Amino acid sequence: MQTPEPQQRDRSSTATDPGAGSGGLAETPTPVEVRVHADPALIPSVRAVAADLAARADFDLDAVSDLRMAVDEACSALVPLAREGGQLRCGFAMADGRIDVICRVPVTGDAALRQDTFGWRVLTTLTDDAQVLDADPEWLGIHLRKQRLNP
Amino acid sequence: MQTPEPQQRDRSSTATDPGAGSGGLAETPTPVEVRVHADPALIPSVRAVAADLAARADFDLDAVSDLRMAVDEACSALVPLAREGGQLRCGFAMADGRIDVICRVPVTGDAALRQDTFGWRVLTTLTDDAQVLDADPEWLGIHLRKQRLNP
Amino acid sequence: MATDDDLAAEDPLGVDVQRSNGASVIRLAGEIDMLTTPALRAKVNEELQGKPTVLVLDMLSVEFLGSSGLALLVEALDESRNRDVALRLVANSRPVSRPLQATGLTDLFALYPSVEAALAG
Amino acid sequence: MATDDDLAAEDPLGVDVQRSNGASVIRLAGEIDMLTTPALRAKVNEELQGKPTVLVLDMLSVEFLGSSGLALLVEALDESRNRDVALRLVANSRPVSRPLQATGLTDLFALYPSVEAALAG
Ligand SMILES: Nc1ncnc2c1ncn2[C@@H]1O[C@H](COP(=O)(O)OP(=O)(O)O)[C@@H](O)[C@H]1O
Ligand SMILES: Nc1ncnc2c1ncn2[C@@H]1O[C@H](COP(=O)(O)OP(=O)(O)O)[C@@H](O)[C@H]1O
Repeated sequence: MQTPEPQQRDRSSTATDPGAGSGGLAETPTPVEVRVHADPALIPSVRAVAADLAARADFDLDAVSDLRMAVDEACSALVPLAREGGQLRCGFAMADGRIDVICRVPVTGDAALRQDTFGWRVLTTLTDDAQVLDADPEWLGIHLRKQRLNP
Repeated sequence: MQTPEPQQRDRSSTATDPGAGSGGLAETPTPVEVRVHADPALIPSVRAVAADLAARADFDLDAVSDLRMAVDEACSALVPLAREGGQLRCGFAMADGRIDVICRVPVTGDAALRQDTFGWRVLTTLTDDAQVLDADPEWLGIHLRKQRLNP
Repeated sequence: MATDDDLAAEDPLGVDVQRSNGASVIRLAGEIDMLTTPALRAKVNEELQGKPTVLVLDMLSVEFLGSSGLALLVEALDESRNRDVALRLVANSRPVSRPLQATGLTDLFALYPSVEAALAG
Repeated sequence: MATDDDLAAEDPLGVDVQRSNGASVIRLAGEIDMLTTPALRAKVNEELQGKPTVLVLDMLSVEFLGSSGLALLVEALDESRNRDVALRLVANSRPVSRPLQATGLTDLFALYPSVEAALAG
């Protein structure tokens, strides 16, 4: 249960492969997506969605708290890198007892995400997997995965 | 305070005018938008976002409850009309002590929203304004407005 | 919804029935909406058909009540009158009281603060 | 954020300071995140500069604690050691205890279940 499959085959899971969409990272289809102005004042609403989905997917309360915090970290790291007037987009896919989250913002060429920060360490501690998505020159993202402990 | 202005001029408010966007009803820009598969199982998450935003915009608890319920009604009316595989999109704009919500789904030509139902009456009772948005042949929507009572 | 399997893994509405001395008590927990109302309707109709003296709907743990749930309550009220069953609601918190109040339905129902009070009548 | 005026109408973090007998108590209510940490940092530093014997952070009403808040707590701990101030946290609920625990910081701090217990030491 703690071993994520290397390949994902069902509809909602392939949607979490950010390389798959023809629209690049901007248009990564997931069953649930939240789009907000890339403004720190709107991050609380995004992390509330993460917590709500985890609770409904029957994650235990610690895991709900961890995912809320991890999504907060991801958004807090990305929002300052967003292009003026850009959107923060967070997609959520729930499957096989885990939640995948893909958060991203539109960036200019030189934006880079620091992984030597306390925030990044917290983020990796709280999740089962965390990856920077930097293949798309126009968008920078973070892919998080959190497993449910209870089966 | 209970008199909505006939014309809206600031950035977030013009975004609530569904006729303004060049992308039609599908791409109606708002500070916060939730996009989910048009599936009744995902409506609870959309109404939770509405309640969260109302609470953060300092609506009183009855008004939070009313908006949660009104958004539930709007989504419940629209989701059965959505095209196979389509998305339910709900945009939220908070300004001047009110929240505007625009919910919409992609439809085929003959989809129509019944306004002679108990659900529609509940929706109009719970909001300060409710309008069907049917100018776009590809999308059908509902625009809700809820004022905050406290100033 | 079969398509989003894990999302609906837990039934979002708990329904538990207890019968004794001609009274039926249906205890509800969770959200009464478009998704959960059909199963609840079947359960309420089943109890009404048993013609208890009293049918109590314990809604203390209900977290959301949408118009489909309100419509079911109104239906159940009419049906209970037809069958000479006393329908009594137990509700004291905002998720139930606000929807009833906002839609002007509060006065239609016999509301009680606890199951004991509802059974005592 | 000036752009979304109504969204941030209410300050999402309440900060209230009480001083007596050489002890400072900062009572926090709401969310400690990227948005609210800077103002809290200023307040904590102000209290530390007053060199109280004890600085209590009452976090019983904190609803969210993000990494910026955790980083502030770690900073405040170092600074309190430099200034010979006893820093004590009051926290007993998940929104604070889980972030401390999940990041392995719990043991660094002197944690108390109530302000009275923290003042008693
Ligand atoms: N088991 C849970 N654990 C933690 N939070 C929960 C749980 N269930 C619900 N919540 C939170 O409580 C809020 C309201 O829940 P609920 O009343 O069930 O939602 P709704 O009325 O939208 O359908 C949601 O935003 C969700 O985040
Ligand atoms: N004043 C309020 N009234 C009703 N619900 C609220 C209120 N404040 C917060 N909530 C609800 O409680 C949930 C969690 O709130 P909170 O812990 O403040 O959010 P977060 O940790 O995401 O920043 C939110 O989903 C929101 O809907």
